[in-house]
Amino acid sequence: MSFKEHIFKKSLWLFHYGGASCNNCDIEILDCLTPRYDVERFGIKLVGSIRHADVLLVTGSINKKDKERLLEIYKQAPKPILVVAMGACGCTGGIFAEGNTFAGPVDKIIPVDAYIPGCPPKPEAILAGIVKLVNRRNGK
Amino acid sequence: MKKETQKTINTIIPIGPYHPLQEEPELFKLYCDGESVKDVEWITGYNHRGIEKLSESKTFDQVFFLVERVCGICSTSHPFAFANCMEEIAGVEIPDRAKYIRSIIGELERIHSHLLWVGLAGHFLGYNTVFMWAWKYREPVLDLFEMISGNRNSYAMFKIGGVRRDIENDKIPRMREVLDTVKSKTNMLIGAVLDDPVIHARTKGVGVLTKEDIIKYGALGPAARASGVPIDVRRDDPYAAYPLVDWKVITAEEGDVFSKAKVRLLELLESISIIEQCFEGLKKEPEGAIETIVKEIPAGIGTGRAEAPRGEVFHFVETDGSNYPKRHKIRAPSYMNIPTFKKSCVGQSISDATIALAAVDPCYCCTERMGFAYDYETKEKILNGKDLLKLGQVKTKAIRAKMEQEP
Amino acid sequence: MTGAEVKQNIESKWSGKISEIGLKSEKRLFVTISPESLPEVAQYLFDDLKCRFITASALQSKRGFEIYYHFSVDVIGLIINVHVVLPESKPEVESLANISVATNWIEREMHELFGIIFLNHPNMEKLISEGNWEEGEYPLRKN
Amino acid sequence: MTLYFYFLVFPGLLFAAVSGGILSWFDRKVTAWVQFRKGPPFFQPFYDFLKLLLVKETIIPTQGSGAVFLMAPVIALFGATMSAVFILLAAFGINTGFTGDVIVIFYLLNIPAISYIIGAMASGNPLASVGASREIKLIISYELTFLLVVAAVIFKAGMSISLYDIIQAQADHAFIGSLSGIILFIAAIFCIQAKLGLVPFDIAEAETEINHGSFIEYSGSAYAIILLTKYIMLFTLPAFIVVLFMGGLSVTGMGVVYSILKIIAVVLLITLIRNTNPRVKIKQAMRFFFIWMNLLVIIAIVLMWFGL
Repeated sequence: MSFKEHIFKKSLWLFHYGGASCNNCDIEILDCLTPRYDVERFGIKLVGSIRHADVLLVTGSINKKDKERLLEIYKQAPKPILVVAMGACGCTGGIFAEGNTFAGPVDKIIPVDAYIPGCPPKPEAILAGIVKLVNRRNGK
Repeated sequence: MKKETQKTINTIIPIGPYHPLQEEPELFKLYCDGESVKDVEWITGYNHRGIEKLSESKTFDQVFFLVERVCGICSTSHPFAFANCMEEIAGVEIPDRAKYIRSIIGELERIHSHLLWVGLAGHFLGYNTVFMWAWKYREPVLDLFEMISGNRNSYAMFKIGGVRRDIENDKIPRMREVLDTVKSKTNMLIGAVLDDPVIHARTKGVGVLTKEDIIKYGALGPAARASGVPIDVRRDDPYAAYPLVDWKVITAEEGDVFSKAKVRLLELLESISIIEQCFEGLKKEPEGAIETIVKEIPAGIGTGRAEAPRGEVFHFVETDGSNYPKRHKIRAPSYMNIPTFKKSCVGQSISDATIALAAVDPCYCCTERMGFAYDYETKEKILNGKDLLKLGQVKTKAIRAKMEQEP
Repeated sequence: MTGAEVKQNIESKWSGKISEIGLKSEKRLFVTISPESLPEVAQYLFDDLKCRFITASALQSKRGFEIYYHFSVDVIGLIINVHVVLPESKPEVESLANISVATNWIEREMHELFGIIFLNHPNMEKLISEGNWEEGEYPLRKN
Repeated sequence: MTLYFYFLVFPGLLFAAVSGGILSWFDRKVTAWVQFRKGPPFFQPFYDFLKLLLVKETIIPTQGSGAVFLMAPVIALFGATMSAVFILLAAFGINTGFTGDVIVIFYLLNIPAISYIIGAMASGNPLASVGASREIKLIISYELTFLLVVAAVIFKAGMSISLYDIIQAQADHAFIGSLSGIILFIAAIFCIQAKLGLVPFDIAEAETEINHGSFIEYSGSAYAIILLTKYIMLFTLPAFIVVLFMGGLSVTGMGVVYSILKIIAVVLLITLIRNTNPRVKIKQAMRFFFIWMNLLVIIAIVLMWFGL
């Protein structure tokens, strides 16, 4: 089992799901790809299709209309899939929590493996979150 | 869709809602005949957070933090417009130093927002080197923001009557040095991007918006200036330090994706010169004089606007003398720019449609703070938005069920 | 031409229909007119003054539903706020979407949030409420 | 037994896949280097492949036809391996005596692209069908040029259609030396760029427009096989170019270093082209190949006829 874990750890393909966000977190994700932070050194790549994804990165507070899409996307992802709730909106709904269309933080909709708080979380925080997530894997 | 045209429009290409092209959830349904786009339907609502309703339950000071998170990339233009609006109601004049600091923050944000767009435009065209370079040169600007305000994007610098933090004069040399590197890199980017023959082939004559279109749709910002309509709130309705600084509005004529890129890149240089002049102004002003105390906000109505990187941001506030806004209306620039998709995308091929969608630099979360949907002309819907989306994915539910049976 | 001259022109043109007009500051003009004359005034602003439609803000007050249509005369930076008051019982007004396509969406948004009815609007379709709140609900109403 | 050895181990599946993986790592490293980035670790292509193969599950969409959907990558892999074997056998100087192998190789190189189309059509996803239609248009456009280039090389090597003879003909001077050889080489490079689906011509799987176009529905081991085919193609096509223009590879002593350098040079050229210009539209790609590239090759043939 540990060989599979090792392989899975070395090549994580991210699929980014943007909920009702102010796209600060989305921009920070793209920042991670840029030369200064460059996640490709860890074998992490942003992919365009949920079929190729290993990590489902959810940003933004989920409003009622997003909820169905999030469930749909989660069902379509090939298992094993890790879910990371990113930013204050992802973890708890943040400043938009009392909005009339807020449909609950991400962990009420799909099981979440890791939380990256911050508004927006700095790219260093995102990397730290993914590294923690990957190291914790062998616990599960 | 009208019944008879359905036969001609056969493939519906849903771009989004979770498409790597945009970093925000929007569903564009391109009704295409083969490769060329016949019509664009734009369903949204994925980003709607009911900000205007939330704003009514916040005190004026808290509204700045809410309004800052309307949009991540132009996260200082909304507080800017809101501050202008509240100062108009309260009839308050802010000290010059606060004006300079506000303009510096506004222009720095324009720099990092335009660099971001140039990178994304390169990414949409498949030219990832431009994306990496543009975003690499954008990082020092974000470091500056971190130095001034402690956070890379939502800076929380604004307050009614002035600014929350001062920019000490000893920080200015460091900022000047970063701006020089950004200027030289921008010139290099202008050289690399604007003279590249392949980029010319991909962007010249694509997604053209004529002057009449801009006026008809009421489009704003760089998208309007690229078609020869010289509107810019900083010059027409001057606020903060813009009347104390001399600069010029950049316009182009053709109105295609290429001229929009040119306008944005040249505006970058203009912003750098504005900031340098603001540095001179800062030196003359006494340190620390960054706000006038505002006792209470009288009942009344105010309209405030500011020039965001994407165009004019408009805030309307009605106050009833209490500490909470009675009604707060936000209209973001992309709200007026996005309808122009009908004009700029129809008739293009799919790969052009994507870059034409991106050329207006639409910021969906700005538009979405209230959200709207634009529907096809006909009243009666063959399949409403949800069904169309399900069409593509109903099969996978069946598989999921089948997969669950087998272990 | 300055803000005051614009005020003069409007006053002379529609003296009957204007119930209140005032220059709040050099760049902010407020005009209250009767709902029936709205299309006419809008036509004048679009064609003669070459105004750009900024947006419209609706609000609910004791007098019923009030709508401010904001127009901008960019050359002199003036904002003209055309103010219309609609009775709470029958919040109806003529739609401007046939005059300018820019107003199409803001009217649909106001309909969705306040329930104000815009007569013969080209496509009064549902807004984002499709997934977020039901048909009859109007989130921004004060009741 | 040696047949299985040839097909499955030495020039065939295993060898081509491993060297393809290394070249793909080299390609991503150079891209990262051009973009001032550090780039992925050495074993990244193998991690990606193994992860997809072992860890992930495969989802077969019911909208399309499952069987064809799964068969397409296998056919692609078969085509790529076969072409790898034929090219590399001749390249390493083993005379198989199979005279018409250039023609066979030419058709084998087409199988992966065609099987991608079948797979995309079978997946039933509208985005995949758009990707497939673009792939067809791309094939039509670059296939004619590639045929002309191969024909020109045959003509240059004294009308012999056996790869081994072509290499012998280049014993004293490689074809790339002559003027027509250089022009043919440039045309061949662009054809490879399109065949591999790299950036200027990666319209079929334009990641940003129709995300991963024809491969949108593939996941798990099916996508692993496609990735393997891509690695093999990334090795065989440059090898084919090296054989046609630079006099083949050699396994004796110093020759090994030269042949490695030749292949790396070709891959480097492809990567730099990939990084220095954006993706062209399908119309422009077709016009580029139909008019400009064919013109170039015809000029080269005329020059060759004059003996240059």
